[in-house]
Amino acid sequence: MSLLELAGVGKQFRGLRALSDVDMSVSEGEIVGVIGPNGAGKTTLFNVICGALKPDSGRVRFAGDDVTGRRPEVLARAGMVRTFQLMRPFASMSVAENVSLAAQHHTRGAARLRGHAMDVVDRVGLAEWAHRPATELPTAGLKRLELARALAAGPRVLLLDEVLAGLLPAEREPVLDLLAELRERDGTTLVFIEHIMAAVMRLSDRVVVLDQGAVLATGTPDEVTADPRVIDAYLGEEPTTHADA
Amino acid sequence: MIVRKLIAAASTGLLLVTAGCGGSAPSGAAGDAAGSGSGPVRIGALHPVSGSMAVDGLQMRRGAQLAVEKINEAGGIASLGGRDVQLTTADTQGKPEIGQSEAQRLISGGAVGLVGTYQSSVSSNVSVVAERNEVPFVMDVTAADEIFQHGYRYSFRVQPGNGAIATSAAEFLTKVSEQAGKPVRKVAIMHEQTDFGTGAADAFTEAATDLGLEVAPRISYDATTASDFTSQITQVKASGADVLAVSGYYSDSLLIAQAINAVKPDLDAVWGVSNGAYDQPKFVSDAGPIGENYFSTNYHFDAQNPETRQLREEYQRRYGAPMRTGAVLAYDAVQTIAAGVEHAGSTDPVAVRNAIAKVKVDPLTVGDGPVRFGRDGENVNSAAVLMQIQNGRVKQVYPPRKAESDPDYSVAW
Amino acid sequence: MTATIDSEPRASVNLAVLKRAGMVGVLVAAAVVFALLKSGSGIVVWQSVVTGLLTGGLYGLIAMGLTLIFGVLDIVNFAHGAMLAVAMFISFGVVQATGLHPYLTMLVTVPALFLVGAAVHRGLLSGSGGATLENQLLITLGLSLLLENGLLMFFGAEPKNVTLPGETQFGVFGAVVSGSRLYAFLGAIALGLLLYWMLQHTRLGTAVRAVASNGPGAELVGINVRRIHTLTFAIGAACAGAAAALAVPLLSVTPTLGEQFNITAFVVVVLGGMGNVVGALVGGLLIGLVEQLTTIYLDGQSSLLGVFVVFVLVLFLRPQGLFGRRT
Amino acid sequence: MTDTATTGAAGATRATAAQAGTAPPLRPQNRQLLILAVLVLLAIPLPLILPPAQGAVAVRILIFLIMAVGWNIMSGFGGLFSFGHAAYFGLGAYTSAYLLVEHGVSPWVGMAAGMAVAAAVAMVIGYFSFRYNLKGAYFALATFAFAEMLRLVTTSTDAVNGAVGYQVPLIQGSSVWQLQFPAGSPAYFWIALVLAGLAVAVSILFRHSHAGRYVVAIRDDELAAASVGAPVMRHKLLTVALSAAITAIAGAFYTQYYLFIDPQLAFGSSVSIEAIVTAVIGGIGTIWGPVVGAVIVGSLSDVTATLLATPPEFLGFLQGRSGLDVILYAVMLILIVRLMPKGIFGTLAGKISERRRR
Repeated sequence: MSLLELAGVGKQFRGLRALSDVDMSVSEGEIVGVIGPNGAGKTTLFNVICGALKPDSGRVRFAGDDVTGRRPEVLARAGMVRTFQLMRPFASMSVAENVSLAAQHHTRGAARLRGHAMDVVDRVGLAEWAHRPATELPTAGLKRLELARALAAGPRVLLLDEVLAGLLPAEREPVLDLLAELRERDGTTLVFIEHIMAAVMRLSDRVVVLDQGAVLATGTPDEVTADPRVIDAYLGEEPTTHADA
Repeated sequence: MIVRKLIAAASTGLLLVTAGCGGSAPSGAAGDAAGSGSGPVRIGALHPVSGSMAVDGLQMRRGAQLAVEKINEAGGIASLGGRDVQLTTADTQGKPEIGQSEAQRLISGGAVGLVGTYQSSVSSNVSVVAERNEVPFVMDVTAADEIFQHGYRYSFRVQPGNGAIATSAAEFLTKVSEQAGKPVRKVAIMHEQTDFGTGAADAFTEAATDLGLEVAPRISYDATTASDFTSQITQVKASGADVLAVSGYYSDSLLIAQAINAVKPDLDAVWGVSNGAYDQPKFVSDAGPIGENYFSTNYHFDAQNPETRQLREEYQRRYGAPMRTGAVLAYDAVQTIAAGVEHAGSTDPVAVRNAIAKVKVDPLTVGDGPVRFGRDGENVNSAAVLMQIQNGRVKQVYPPRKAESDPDYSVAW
Repeated sequence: MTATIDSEPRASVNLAVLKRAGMVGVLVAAAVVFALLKSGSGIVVWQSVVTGLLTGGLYGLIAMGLTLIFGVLDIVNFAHGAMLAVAMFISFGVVQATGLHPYLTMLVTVPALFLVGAAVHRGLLSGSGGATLENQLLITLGLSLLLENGLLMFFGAEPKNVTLPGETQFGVFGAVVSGSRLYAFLGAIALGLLLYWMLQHTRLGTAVRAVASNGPGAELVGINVRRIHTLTFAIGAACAGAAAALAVPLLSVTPTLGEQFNITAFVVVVLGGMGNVVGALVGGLLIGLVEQLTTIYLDGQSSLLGVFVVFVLVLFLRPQGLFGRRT
Repeated sequence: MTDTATTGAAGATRATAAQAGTAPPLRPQNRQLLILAVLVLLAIPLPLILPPAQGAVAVRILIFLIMAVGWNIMSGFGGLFSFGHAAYFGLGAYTSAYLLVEHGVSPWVGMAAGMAVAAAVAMVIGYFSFRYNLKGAYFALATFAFAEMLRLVTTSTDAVNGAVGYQVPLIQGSSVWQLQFPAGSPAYFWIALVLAGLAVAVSILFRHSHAGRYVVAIRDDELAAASVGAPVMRHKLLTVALSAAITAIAGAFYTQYYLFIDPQLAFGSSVSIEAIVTAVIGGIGTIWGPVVGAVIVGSLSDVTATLLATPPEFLGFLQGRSGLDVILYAVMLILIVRLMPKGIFGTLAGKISERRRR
């Protein structure tokens, strides 16, 4: 049974059709990559799934419930957690506070909460920064903080919006390992938007290609990269397979 | 470590409190001689000498000061072996809470009685302080009548209250209009909507109705925001009223005069009731010819009394401005307290209060006799007088024994 | 399948505005009819409408400078009323000292307020300290307290009055209009048109509009944004200067007179759509009417109450103003 | 607008402690509560030391303090900039005065009722403002409009005595239940001190509670907070309700202390401005900012009044002038916003923590 299911989802902004008739299905424990050229509607898709935007048409189902138009916090508490492409830390808080905030809806007791937050901080490799103001983090650190905060929220499905962008190649490896481990150890379902094709190829069970707000192709990584429509959509430019695209 | 730092910061804060408070120590330091057998007898004067009422407040403070000087020139308090009287002053800033704390300060400084405060809301607060400290409080200017409904024993008032003035205004209106052969039948009234204007309008309406007049329309307005009264005056014109009564503050009353001049309603007279403008020399100069023949019923300095004239000349000479009625009332209020001390032969505030309740003092403001207080603390002989602007001067015109000239029951347009 | 941008043609925008203007017109007409039923006197209602429109012109006049500042700089200038009061004191002082015709004091108040505005912007509001909206609000609030109490300290609170030489009355189908109010009204319209023309047809105006719609973009095409901001703030303040000279014969000049106009001006700005000069004028007229009709509808209530009710409704339902577009 | 500084300091302390392997230091809320307790204890003897007129100033400071703490919860922690806190102050004042004068209800009950009424009204205003997504200046103007509407309506409503307002009836002797004591009694100060202490304690506990952290997170980034499960609407409403209830305490106590209230005193815009200025001068969004601000603003008018009554020679021209206190605090407000946007306390705390880290 699919954990997350979109049927006929559409969204317009002042005449700009950002999403049209998107169907998509993600099974429990699956890792799905979402790719597409800039402006294809990937982030809008996430916003609609997570409740930040209401779709104009279509339904979103999560764990069997119709959750279309539910508020983001309700979905987050149900286990649908996302990260932001442009990092949005809570500027007045330290790294650890950012993380523990995300965990506080499912963890009781100050000591346990702090322990849990420190574990997550440690897991993403930010232990040294734990008590520094989040705004002092460099870009790579902020990316990890996004991830840490999402992890702390207790995700069933994790929607990751370009978690690798802005990271040096050497910094990407541990993140990719962590994501793989998430599924292995915690059984978390992952949906991730990514431009770096090597990562998509390596992690994804399945890839969804968006173009101009619509699903262009779905399939295994190898299938979609071979699909001529996908190649066309990237303006004939073959999606890079090099890690440093 | 950080705890210690913060505690240090906190104690600095406390020091600041003490320093801040210490700042005003000189004003409270005079309290030692409170009520004792030597030194001058202190009378506290509370007026708004800063803020939007500062001009009147300063006038009143000076009026009180002139009274004190007069008493001392005449040899001080005879029953206390000629002890001098001293005025201790305080600025209410026109704010009730400041008035309250300043009243407290004057009392702890040894004041045997208080005068003030020009504004009803401040007087309300000060009357409470006076009651709780058992120190007499003689109000010079305070319009609101509510203060005298609490049964306070230590509150007195020299001026006629809002209701009393409005009642007189209705009486004068019927008499003057009958004399002129144009008996009034229907009066329109405009009033500002706070307690001052509403109270006056209520009392006026009641008295006029009792005298058989029809009061309509009755129009209230917000004096702080109104900037044009043309529609209201048009409404008055359309109603066919003979007379327009106006109970307002200065600026709004001036705007009403301008609107009357524009609309030119078919009236026999414009009738100020406790009006803040129509008996003021400033109105005469601001409004010019359009204010001519306006009537106003209000408390007023007694223009017929030679002593009052002398006092006002003295004021004019010293301060270069005409003395307003409020200042003359402050003068009367100080005289009243001084008479109380004289009568009591003591500076014990309670004794002074009991003496004040019995004294008779000839006022320099218009009254039906000496200042004498009833059980409720109101001056039983307080009286309002009708004034009219005639040839660019404010003149007393009614009742006849106080009249400087005859009323001219007409309008100038 | 393809994503498209509806390039809303100009005509349809104008049509929408016309439609909305029509709706407002119907609402106003209905309100007037109800007032007529309530008061029962045609002449009273007619006078109320005339007075409302004239007073409304004054509100629009004061709000124009505010809306310009609000629209271009995104600053809620709480000191606008206080600056108006400063200008009125200047006007009063000049009339007292030189006996100049009150309207001619504009020659002094406009440049004076222009300089005050420029100085306030350069000194207090530009740069990082004046960056956030809250900070700007607090700074202009502080400034208004400073100006008002400065006036109070040096000139006292006694109301001061200026009379217009040769004041006359006009009859308008039975309603009465005093000359000074009519001139102020006409002055408001003239000033509105002047500002509109300046914004639409001068290089400065074009730059101001560019900065208003896209600051960083304007910077890229070589516009000195900070300079435009200062100029706009100064022009906005100068509008208060012009308004003061036109209004000085109508009002008693006191240090706190700005307060009563400040809040009304904000209502007008929000109603007309921020940054919309013509909207401010129309909004002013509407608020003038609302005030007058409130006194007919709600006997014994302050006319300001109706203004606030309209304000809250507009804030909730059309925060972009009657003639603005939701962004 | 942030309190990075304080949390930064806390973090630094924790880190050093962890490195040194010593016992964990106090949690921030316990440390702050401890400081509060010390401050309250230090303040207890004040009314016995100060001359009576200054005792009145001290009570005024405490009233300012409660107001500013209330405002700070909504506008500092919550980032919802209120320009109309007079509404809640006034509702507290009027509810308690109405119940006392018309129905003889104890001011304590009146205070509780006032808190409830203020909280309810705040939630209604808040609900509509959030529902219609009013932000920044628009939100500020809306709160202002509601406070002004309350002032206008009370002014013309006879059921609450219109413009006359209420005078609290005097009783013989003193009574804690009636919250009335002889003039100048230190009991007023002590009761205000307890109320102010409670208000600060609530603000400390709230700031460090789950709800309080959500509120701060929502202020920092509403969508990000929602995305990790922070219930946005509920917490915004909670914040405005708590803020209004605390402000209402100040209003109810004001009525009992000054024994008089009218629409202008209760709902006038100067009340809102006093709440804002106090918190901003001290340090917006910090626990101690309102405390520092209240001490400064509260004593300022007394100092300037003295200065104006008996000015030193070089200030002789100031005699009898008014408005100096407001001018001073307006200048202070502008300078602080320009130069130390975290307020006096926030900036000092930031400096200290910076030095510690180095």
